[in-house]
This record gives sequence, structure tokens and C-alpha cells, in this order.
Amino acid sequence: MSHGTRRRTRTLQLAAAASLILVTAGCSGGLGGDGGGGGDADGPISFGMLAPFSGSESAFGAYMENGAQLAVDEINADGGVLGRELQLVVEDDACDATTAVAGANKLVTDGIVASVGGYCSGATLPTLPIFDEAGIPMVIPAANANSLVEEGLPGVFLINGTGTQQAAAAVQYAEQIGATSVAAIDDATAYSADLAASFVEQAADAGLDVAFEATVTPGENDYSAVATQLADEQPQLIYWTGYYQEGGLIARQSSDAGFAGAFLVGDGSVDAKFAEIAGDGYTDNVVGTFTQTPDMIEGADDWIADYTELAGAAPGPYSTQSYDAVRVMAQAIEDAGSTEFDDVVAALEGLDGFETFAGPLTFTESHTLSGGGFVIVSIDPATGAFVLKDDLQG
Amino acid sequence: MSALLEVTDLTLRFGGVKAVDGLSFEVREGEILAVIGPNGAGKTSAFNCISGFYLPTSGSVVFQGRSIVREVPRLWHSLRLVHLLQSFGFYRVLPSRVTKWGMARTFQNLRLFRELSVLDNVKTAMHANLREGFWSTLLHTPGYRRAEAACAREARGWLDFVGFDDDEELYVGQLPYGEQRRVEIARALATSPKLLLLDEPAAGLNFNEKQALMALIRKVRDLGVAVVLIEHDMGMVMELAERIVVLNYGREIADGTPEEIKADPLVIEAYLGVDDDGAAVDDTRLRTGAVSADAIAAAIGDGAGGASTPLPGTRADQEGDVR
Amino acid sequence: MARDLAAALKHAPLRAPAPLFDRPAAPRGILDSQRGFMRALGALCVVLVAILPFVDASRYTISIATSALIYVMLCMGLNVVVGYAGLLDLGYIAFFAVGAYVSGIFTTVLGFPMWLALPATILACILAGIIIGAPTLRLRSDYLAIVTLGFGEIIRITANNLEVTGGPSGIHGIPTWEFFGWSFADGFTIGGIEFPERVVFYYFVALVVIVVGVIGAGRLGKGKLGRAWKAVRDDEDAAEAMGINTYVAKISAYIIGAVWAGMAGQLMATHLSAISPNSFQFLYSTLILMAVVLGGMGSTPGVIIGALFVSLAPELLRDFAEWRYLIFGVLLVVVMLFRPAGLWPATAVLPWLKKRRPQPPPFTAAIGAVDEAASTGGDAVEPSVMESVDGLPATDAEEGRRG
Amino acid sequence: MMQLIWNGIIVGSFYALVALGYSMVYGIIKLLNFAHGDIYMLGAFVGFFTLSSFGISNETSIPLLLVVLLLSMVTTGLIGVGIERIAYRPLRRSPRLAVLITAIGVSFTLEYGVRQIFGPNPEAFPIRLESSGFEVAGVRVTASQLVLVIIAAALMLVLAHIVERTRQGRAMRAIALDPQGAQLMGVNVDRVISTVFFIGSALAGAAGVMAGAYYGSIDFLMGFIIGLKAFTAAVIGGIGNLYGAMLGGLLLGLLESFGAAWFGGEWRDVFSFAFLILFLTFKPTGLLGARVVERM
Repeated sequence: MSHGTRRRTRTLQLAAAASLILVTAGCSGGLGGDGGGGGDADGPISFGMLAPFSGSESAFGAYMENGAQLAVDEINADGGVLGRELQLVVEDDACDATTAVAGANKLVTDGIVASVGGYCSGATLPTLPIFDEAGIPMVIPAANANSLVEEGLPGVFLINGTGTQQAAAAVQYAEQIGATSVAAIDDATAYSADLAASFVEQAADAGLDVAFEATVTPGENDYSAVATQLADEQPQLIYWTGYYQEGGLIARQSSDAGFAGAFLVGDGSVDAKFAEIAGDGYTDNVVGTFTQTPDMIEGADDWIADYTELAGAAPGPYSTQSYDAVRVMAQAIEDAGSTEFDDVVAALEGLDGFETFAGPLTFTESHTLSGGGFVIVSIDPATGAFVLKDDLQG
Repeated sequence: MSALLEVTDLTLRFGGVKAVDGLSFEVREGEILAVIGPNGAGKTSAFNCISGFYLPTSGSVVFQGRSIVREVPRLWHSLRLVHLLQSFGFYRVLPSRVTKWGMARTFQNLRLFRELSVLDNVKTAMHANLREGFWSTLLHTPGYRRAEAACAREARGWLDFVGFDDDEELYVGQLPYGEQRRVEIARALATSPKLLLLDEPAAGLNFNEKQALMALIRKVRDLGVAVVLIEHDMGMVMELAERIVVLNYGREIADGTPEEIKADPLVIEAYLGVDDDGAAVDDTRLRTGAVSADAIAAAIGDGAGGASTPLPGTRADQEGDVR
Repeated sequence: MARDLAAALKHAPLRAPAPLFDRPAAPRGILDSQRGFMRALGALCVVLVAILPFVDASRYTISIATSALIYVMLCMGLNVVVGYAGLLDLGYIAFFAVGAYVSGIFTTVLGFPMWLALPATILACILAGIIIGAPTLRLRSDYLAIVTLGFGEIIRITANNLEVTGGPSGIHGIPTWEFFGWSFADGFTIGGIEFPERVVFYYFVALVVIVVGVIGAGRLGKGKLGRAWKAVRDDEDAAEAMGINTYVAKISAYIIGAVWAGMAGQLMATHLSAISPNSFQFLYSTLILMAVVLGGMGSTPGVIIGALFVSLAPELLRDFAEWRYLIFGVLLVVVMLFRPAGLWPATAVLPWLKKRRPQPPPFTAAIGAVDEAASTGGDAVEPSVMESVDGLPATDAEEGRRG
Repeated sequence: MMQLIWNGIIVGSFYALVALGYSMVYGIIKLLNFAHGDIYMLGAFVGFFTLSSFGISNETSIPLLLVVLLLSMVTTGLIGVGIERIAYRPLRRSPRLAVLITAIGVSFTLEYGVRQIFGPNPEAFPIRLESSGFEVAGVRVTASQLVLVIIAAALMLVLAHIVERTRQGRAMRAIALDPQGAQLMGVNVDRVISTVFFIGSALAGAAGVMAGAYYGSIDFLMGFIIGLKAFTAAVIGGIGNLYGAMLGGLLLGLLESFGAAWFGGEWRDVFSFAFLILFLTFKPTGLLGARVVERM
């Protein structure tokens, strides 16, 4: 008897607990309730940014966040957008699809109006449909794989030059120095492989002889295999499309192995650390394709000072792009006069010659930059930093 | 009447050492046979060959007319692939198969499944006899439920048979040592054997437990199961065994009834390691952990005792290591 | 009755004598039996998870809840391999990758609907399990660990280098489930409640699959196969001596683990709509292992808790993302040192049931002399002498220490 | 061709140094020390930390390198001993699985602990060796490569001497053969195991410093891949056998060098892992490993 009673009371308690939860459910945003949205009309306008703050690419998150925050602060100091304050919400994507999707959904739930993030193409891709479904326009500052715009989602805009454009700059430089045989090495990441493939394709079109195309595994120290290959084939120009860590090692090891051609690197390798890793005397023949950075632009010292004051560190890769992404988006919203998806997209498409670090910005039909804005940089032997060598305009 | 198990010229080499050297004996249905010999004499190695764990270097083992040693084609030998193939179960009879044929064994040092309950330990041994498939387990079909119920009933039957009277839901680690020994025998019986190999079943048991064990072994024999046991306790062996095989240095030195064995000069020499003058014990035998001479003399002498306790010996799985 | 039961077993030369006495029926009820309580708890959890969208249907909540559910599925699969069969698999994420990629390729490259990709996924995972398991499962546990790690890396690098897997950027635009023209993406109305977004609807699909997966893995762990796995885990040689083909048992555990992971992979591919090799790094194999170890190897509730912890902790503590792996590493060591069986060990007994353990069966004189002698003998034994150390009979160990 | 061989030897000597520690620890307590690769990383960071706290950068002096090498070896050796004391010793009687999982935990702790201290970015190592090169028989050899190979060979010789000729070495071999027997013979097992951890970790630490000086860049994950490769090397040579570890390291270096040249760098890891699997399938005892008796 006692057993039966106890069990029944227990069941009752469970039922009570369950119904209690259901009742509380009615009060908050459950099914059928409001699923978030643009927030109220007077509150701040939120921009969301997904960037890697953990995992192997975590170094870049802070550069991006600070660049974007600087732009937000400046815009707010000038009175905000549409008379409303601007606000930046940052989420970690860890350069991993699962984390990125969770982060994107969190941003949507937080009610962002526009997205100004995206670093790893692999992690950015799955977030696109999420923002798209939620009616959020995206200006992607760093990720630049061609697949991002291939799907043709209306709200996706890239302000970092795509691989195709950067590769074009690389080919242009190769022709300029009179190289007839070239080679490409990538590090098996999406961005790098894209860029290398694009370079090889365009170089072949331009009538250059492609000696070989190689892929290395990032995170290793020994690249003697590829260095030996370089020394054997002796192409006049090698295009390295990966990041600076491996780039520095390959530059050094290939030089030791006897490679003497030009060592052209993609924007992922344009960092002062490159020279540090490669070591003294190994950077003479190193040049890079890069979008202009403040330190190459005259009069940008103020910007660097502002950034350094805000971040407590010097700007790094994608700081300027993130800064520009916020400004571009803010401008588009201002032009559109609303935060409605269609209006903002139309305004973004309508931007003409908007001044950015990479030069005047106009989007092409496929929502990429009309001109890549790529320049050639080389390493200053005194400081190890990359400095402007050729703006490829002439 | 034909023999249940026939071992002919069994040889096992570890490197240069012959752990078992030309061993031949047979086990008849329903008899109790004891294998004795000083430590390191190759008893456990022989057991391991018979039950399929070791691959003998040469010789044959035939159980119920089926050979446990498989012929390996010369070609494979020459390609040195034979070990690989054997590890995948080709050209050898796996111990699990030997068990399915009806030969069960226990281990010298208790090897129960420590994280399973007593009941589950015994149930596990019924693996081969259980009609349970993947889907019936997933869907909990009536057939599955019946099989599980039958399995539990059978397992309990064996636990009762060996006289286990503690909680069957306990984990084996919680049981006293003597109880664990008993569970191990119940587990071996649950594989439904015709022949039961017991490797030092009395090791670590006290007098009363040994008496109980002897009674249990007789009960097992009465079920029609032949029992082969390795044992150091001479008192127990003399009282229990119908026949005794004596090994020394991997060789069989005697085979006969307890009375014959007691009188066999070779056996006495092997155990006592003395020449006629009663000189010192041969030092190799000391090193291999030979049993104290006095204890053996006493044991062989009166045959009733159980006074001797096994002294530290090498573990079964280390036998091959002594080089 | 007894005849029925006998028929449930295969023919064997020797049958046990009937048990000497009938065991009391196992207690039932939520609070009186472990099983009843666990069932009630499980049902309660399912109900709670099912009403979550009615509490908070924000995309974020639903999205991380779906991911967490998929993690539960994944961890249940690894639990079969590590928890039940005791095979340390450090490349388990490879099967997840196989599932995700096969379903991704089938739907995007070959254009099949998602439900047709399911059998392909399962088949591919069985194959992968056999390919990876067959040569390696005869190895000892530590070799196995490193070989599986190698295999995991091989699969990831291969996915990264091949054309059909989309190279480093992976596969994107994976469609959701659709049946004969009706797609989950269209939205849905049941009983007046509208499921406006596929995200929410997909959550329920995932929930159903995972509940089936958890119950299935739990059931497999309790039957004949499960006992064989656990026997192999505890003592491989003894298991072999009990008539269990240990190689077959291990490979079956491996295949089932692979299939579970593959299904989780397919769910994940649909959930994320894009997959890339970056999500299948060694790190994630370790995270899943961490979940299983932390929760309790071989324990269903433990593994679920572990999976939820590992998948939700970084979301709830997003600010601590950088510290996550350090904390996990330290936790792994600490758990192994101080609570090796995990938070909810497989052998856990509910605290209020401990006192009510079933009484030892009554002593029956009918058992005979054997038992009389044994029971007196058993009592006389001092436990200290009888304890065995490291598998050695006590006497040996004692002697060893003295020496 | 000759160049590929030389490249293989360079990489192989790193593998061999790390593999030695793996193999020693495995030989003596049958533990796969997953954290061993991270000790290598730790060695590099100890060197980095010491040098940069003295404000040294871009140095090329070999004596300085030797000093840092020694310092790092002692530090990583002690860390190795500490790890064994804290994480492995209490589990010596536990199932293998538990210890393996602990080792993974230790590996994570070291990697991400270093990440929290030094940050996720790669750091440039403050000592760089002169790398003026010369050609011998069609092979381009640099001075730094020579220094590297000489130091590695010297360390291995010292180790061989310790194991073969000293009391400690005898004790190690005794424990590897039969731990209980060794204990009975009065060998202090705990102390010998500590010694083994010290030596193994010190060698890995030395390899880390040398890698820093040779390649120039260090990061917190640098130990992961090399740990795997070193294990592969140890298995190829016959785990538990010191000469096997050296041979396996060199062999794996050569295999990779040729594999990468033939199949492309992106398949290099696939190639070496496939080799590991093949070896474990067909010859689990490795080239020089003792034949393991087919036993129960």
C-alpha cells in the first residue's frame, strides 16, 4: 500500500513540475512567440561579428574585433547611424563550423541587424543561410573564398579581395618582373588552396610556365621536401598562399636549399612575424600581395594611433578590413534610411567609390570588390615589416 | 572407450627454451586427472596449448575427435605470414572455438570479469549457447526476453551448484577470495563443457575451502564432466585424482595412479632434487621456485595433509619470459 | 515454463541443475528499483527536452540544443567502443566525418534526397569500421589508440585533399530532409502549433533519433553482445576462454560505434548545412572521449551528462573559450586520478537503494556438504590474507613484498 | 636523390631523439606517454623564455645554444619527473585505459597551459644557427644541419653509454625485463622510473631547443605531430628498444622525405600513418623489437 501511494504522489509531483515549466514557457519567447527581430526602433543598432577567438586561428579574432570596434566608436562619436547608436556584438566561431553556426544563431537571437564578421571560409559558409533566413545583410571582412558568393545569396558582400583578384595581382607582378616560370604552394586551407588554384589558372592563361603546384601541411616545421623541389625546379617566382608561420620557414629552408627566385606571398603571410621567423638575410627576395594597410598609406598614422590606444596593441591582419566592413555597412544603412534587408542590400549594391583603406569601393554584380585593391609589398630589412613596393597601378 | 582428449608429442618452444617437450597423455571421459610437477615444469604452458591459447611448436591435441592444432601450409611458413594469419584466426583453432567444442578452463590467477556482477560473470560464459541476435536485442523481442530469462536461470543453477550463497548482484571484487574461486568454476561450467581444466584451483584456499573444493570437483565429475587439474597440494591430488601425470622440465616423467606415482623414483627425485646422499637442492630448481623439499616429502609421504601451501611461483603468463 | 526457457538456449551437452530456490522477484517502482528510477528519469528528461522549444524557441537555443543532442548520439557511440568494449579510440571523429561527408556528397554532388543517403551512410560507416578495425583490433589497447588516431588524421587529411569532398572549404548547401517533394524547410503545423522554422522542427527530428540511439545503445550494452564487450574489456583472455570470439566482439563494437557516429554525422551535416575538414580534427576526438570519461565510461546517464557538459560548456562559458581546453586537460587528469569511474559511474547504485540491497539468499542445507564446509571456511578467512593484489593470489603478493 | 636522403636524416634525427624517450618509457612501464611530444614543445619554450628574458634575440652563437640546451634539458627532465609523480605513478596499478587517458589529459594541459602563457601565435626562436651552406656530392649541407646532427648523435651516444654501462642503466634493463623480479633484487623501481622519465624528457627537451634553433619558429602545438611521428618511429624500430628508436627515427625521416617527394607534401602524414598501420599489422614488434611470444 505504502509503495503505491508514494509512487502516485511522486508522479503527481513530476506532473506538477512539468506543468510549472510549461506555464513559465508561456511567458517567454517559446514557439509561436516573437523570434527576435530587429529590436526596437530607438535602441542601438547591433552589428554582429563572428571571428575566431579560440582554436588555431584565435590570434586573428582580436585584430578583427578591435578594428571593428574602432569604427563603431568613431561612428558613434559622429552621432551614430540614423540617429541611433551603433553597437558591436562579437561571437567566437573558433574557425569551426559547429561553433560558428551556434554563434550565428546566437547573434540572430541577440537581434543583430547586420553581420560584419567572417574569417575562416569553412566556418563562415554554414552561417550564410542562417543570416540569410533571418534577413541579415553580411559584409564579410576577411573570409574570401569564391564559394562564399557562388551560392548567390543576396545579402552576402565580400570586402576582402577574393582569391581571383589577389591571384590576378600576383600574375601581374610575375609578368612585371619578367618571370616566365612560376610555381604555387598552398597550405591546404580553404583560402590558401583557392588562391593557389586561381593563381595557377591565371598564370597559365597569361602564358607563364607553371613549374609545379604543391601543398604542405601547416603546423609542421620541416618543409625540406618542398624546399628541395623549389631548388630543383628553380622557378623564377614562387607564390606562397598560406600563413606567415609556414611561409617564413619555407622561405628560409628553400633559400638554404638553393632557391634564388622571387618569393611572393599572399596576404595571410604579410606580417612582421614573417621576417622574424625567416630570419636575417632570408627576406631579400620576399614580396607579398596585399591590400593596403594604414602604415602604407600616408596620413594613416592617426588611425594606427587610435587603434593602438583602443586595443593596446598594434593593428594586425584584417584590422582594416573589419574597420571598413563596419563603415561600409553603416554607410549603407544610412543611405537606405532603414535597417530593412532589401533596402540595405540595395544600398550596398549602390555604393560607388566609398573610400576604404583598399581604395574606392564599388561592389560588382557578384558582390565582390570591383578592384581588388591589391598592391605589392616587400620587407623592410631594418624593421622586418612589410612596406609598399608597387601599387600596380602603373 | 575412446579418450576424450588425446595429447600426442606436444612441444612448445619459447625461443631456445622448451617449455613443453614431447608431452603425451590422454584424458578419458568422466575421470579426474591431475597434472603435477615443480614450478616451471610446463604445466600451465601445456594447458595453454591444449585450450588453444598457445600455438604448440609441434605435436597434436585431439579433443573429441577434433584436432586443435591446425596444419599450416609450408608456403605460408616460407612467406612468414603465418603469424599474421594466425592472429586473425586462420590456421589455428581459437580458444573460443575450443570452448564451444566443450572444453572449459580456469586460470591460475583468478581472472574474473571484475566490473561485472557475479551473475553477469556466469551469464557471460553462456555466450555461445544463447539465441540472441542484434535486432532482437535492440527491439527486446519476446525471444530475447526468453533467452535472457533462460540464461539467468541457468546461471543461477550453476551458482547454486558450486555452492555460492552470497548476493549474485555483487561485483566479484567485493567477494572473498574463496568465493571468487567458486564463481570462476561456475563460470567455466556455464560454458557447458565435457572437459574442465582447472589451473591450481586450490591456490590460496584454506583447509576448509580445499575440502569443499574437492567435494565440488567430485560433484562436477559426477555430472559426467572430465576434470584435469594442475595442483601443488599433494594431499589434495593424492586424494582426488584417479590418475596423475608428472612433468618436469616440460617432459613427462610419470603417468599412473596415485600409488604408482608415490612410489616412482623419478618423481621423488624431481621433487626432492636430491641424490642418494641427500645432497643440497639443485640451485636451478630453487631459482624456478621449486617447492620446499620438506613440505613435499611430507605431502607425498602421508598423502592426507593439505599442510603445504603454494610458495611464490612464477605467474603463468611469465613462464615464457624466463630465458 | 522451464521447457520454454530451455528452448530459448541452443543445444549444449551440459545443462545446469535447476536453481535450488526461487529468487524473489525484482522490486519494481520508481523509487524501489534502480531500473524503474532510471526509466522515470529518462522519460522526464525526454519530456523536458521536448518542451524546451515551448520555453525558448530562439534560434540560438534550439541550435545549440540540437548540437548537444547530436553530441549525445556521438558519445553514446563512443561509449560502446570505449565504455563497453574498452577499446581506446582516439580517431572516433573520423566516423562522424564519414557520416557527414557521405550524406553531404550524396545530397549535393549526386543529388539524392537526404533519406536515401541514410542507408549509404550506414553502409559506409560499417565499411569504415571494418577497414579501420580489421587490421588494428588485434593490437593491444595502447597501440590501438595511436593507430585510430592515425586513421582519424588520415580521413581528415584525405577529406581536405580530395576534390569530391570539396577540399579544405568542405561541402556546403547540404539540403535538409525531404520526402517526395515535401521538405522540412517548408515549415509545419501540428495540432495548432506552428513549427515556423526548420531549425525548430529539425530539433524534434534529432530528438527522436537520439532517443532511439540512446535506448538502442543501452539495450545492446545489456544483452549477450554487451556482456561479451564488457568481458573483453575486463579480461580478454578470460573472455576468449568463455567461448567469446574476442576479435568478432571487438569489431562488432567498433562497427556499432561507427554507425552511431555516422548517423550523428548525418544529423550534423543536415543541421549545419555545411561541413569542412576543420570540424574533424583530433581535438574533437579528444573532446568526445573527454565527455565519455568524465561522465562515466559504460554508463548511459553518465555519458549523456558528459556529452551535454562538453557540448554546452563552451556555449554557456563563451568568454572562457580560450581556457576551455586547458580546463578540459586538467579535468581529464583529475577525474582519472580521483574518480576514474566518472561522475555517474556505470556501477552506481542509487544512494537510497544501497541499504535495501537484496538480502543474500537463504542458506539451504540441501546444497550439501560442499556448502557447509565452504561456508564455514569462507567465514574463517581473514580478508586481508585473501585479498588479491594485481591479479596475484594473496600469498604470492605477500611473499613478494617480504622478499 | 642524395638531397632527399640528407633531408630525411635531418628530420629523422629529431624523430629519433623524441622517439627515444617514448621508447624508454614504454619499455619500462608499458605506458604510451602521449604528453611526450609536448615535452619537446616545452623544451623549445623553456629555451625561448630564458633567452628572451635576458633580452637575447637573433643570436647565432653555438656555445650559447649549448648552455640553453643544457638548461632546457634539466628543466624538461624535472618536468617529466614531476608529471610522472603527479599523474602517472598513482595510476600504476590501474587499467591501461586510465593511464592512457591521463596521458592525453597531461598533453592537453601542457599544450594549452603554454598557450595561455605565451599566446597562440608562433614565436621566433632567439637563437638562429649560421646556415651558410656548402655542397658535398650534390647535397647541399648547411652548418646548422651539421651542428644539429652532431649534437643529436652525441646525445644518443651518451644515452647508450648510460643504459649499457652504468648501474642505473642495468636497473632500467632489469625493470624492463621483469619489474617484479627487479624489485625482488632490491632495485628501487620508483627511482629508476623517475630516472627514465628524466632522461627521456631531457632528450625531448633538447630536441625542442634544437628544433627552435634550426627552424626558427616555435608554437604551442608543435609537439603534437612530432609526438605522433616519434611514436611511429619507435614502433617501426621496435618499441622498447633504444637502438630501434634511433633506427626507426632515421628510417621514418627518410620514408617521409621520399614519400613527400613522390606523393606530394599534403599526403606526407597520410603516408607515415599508413606506414605505422602497416607495421603494426605485419610486424608489430618492429625491426629490432624482441619477438613477443604468442601468449595468453
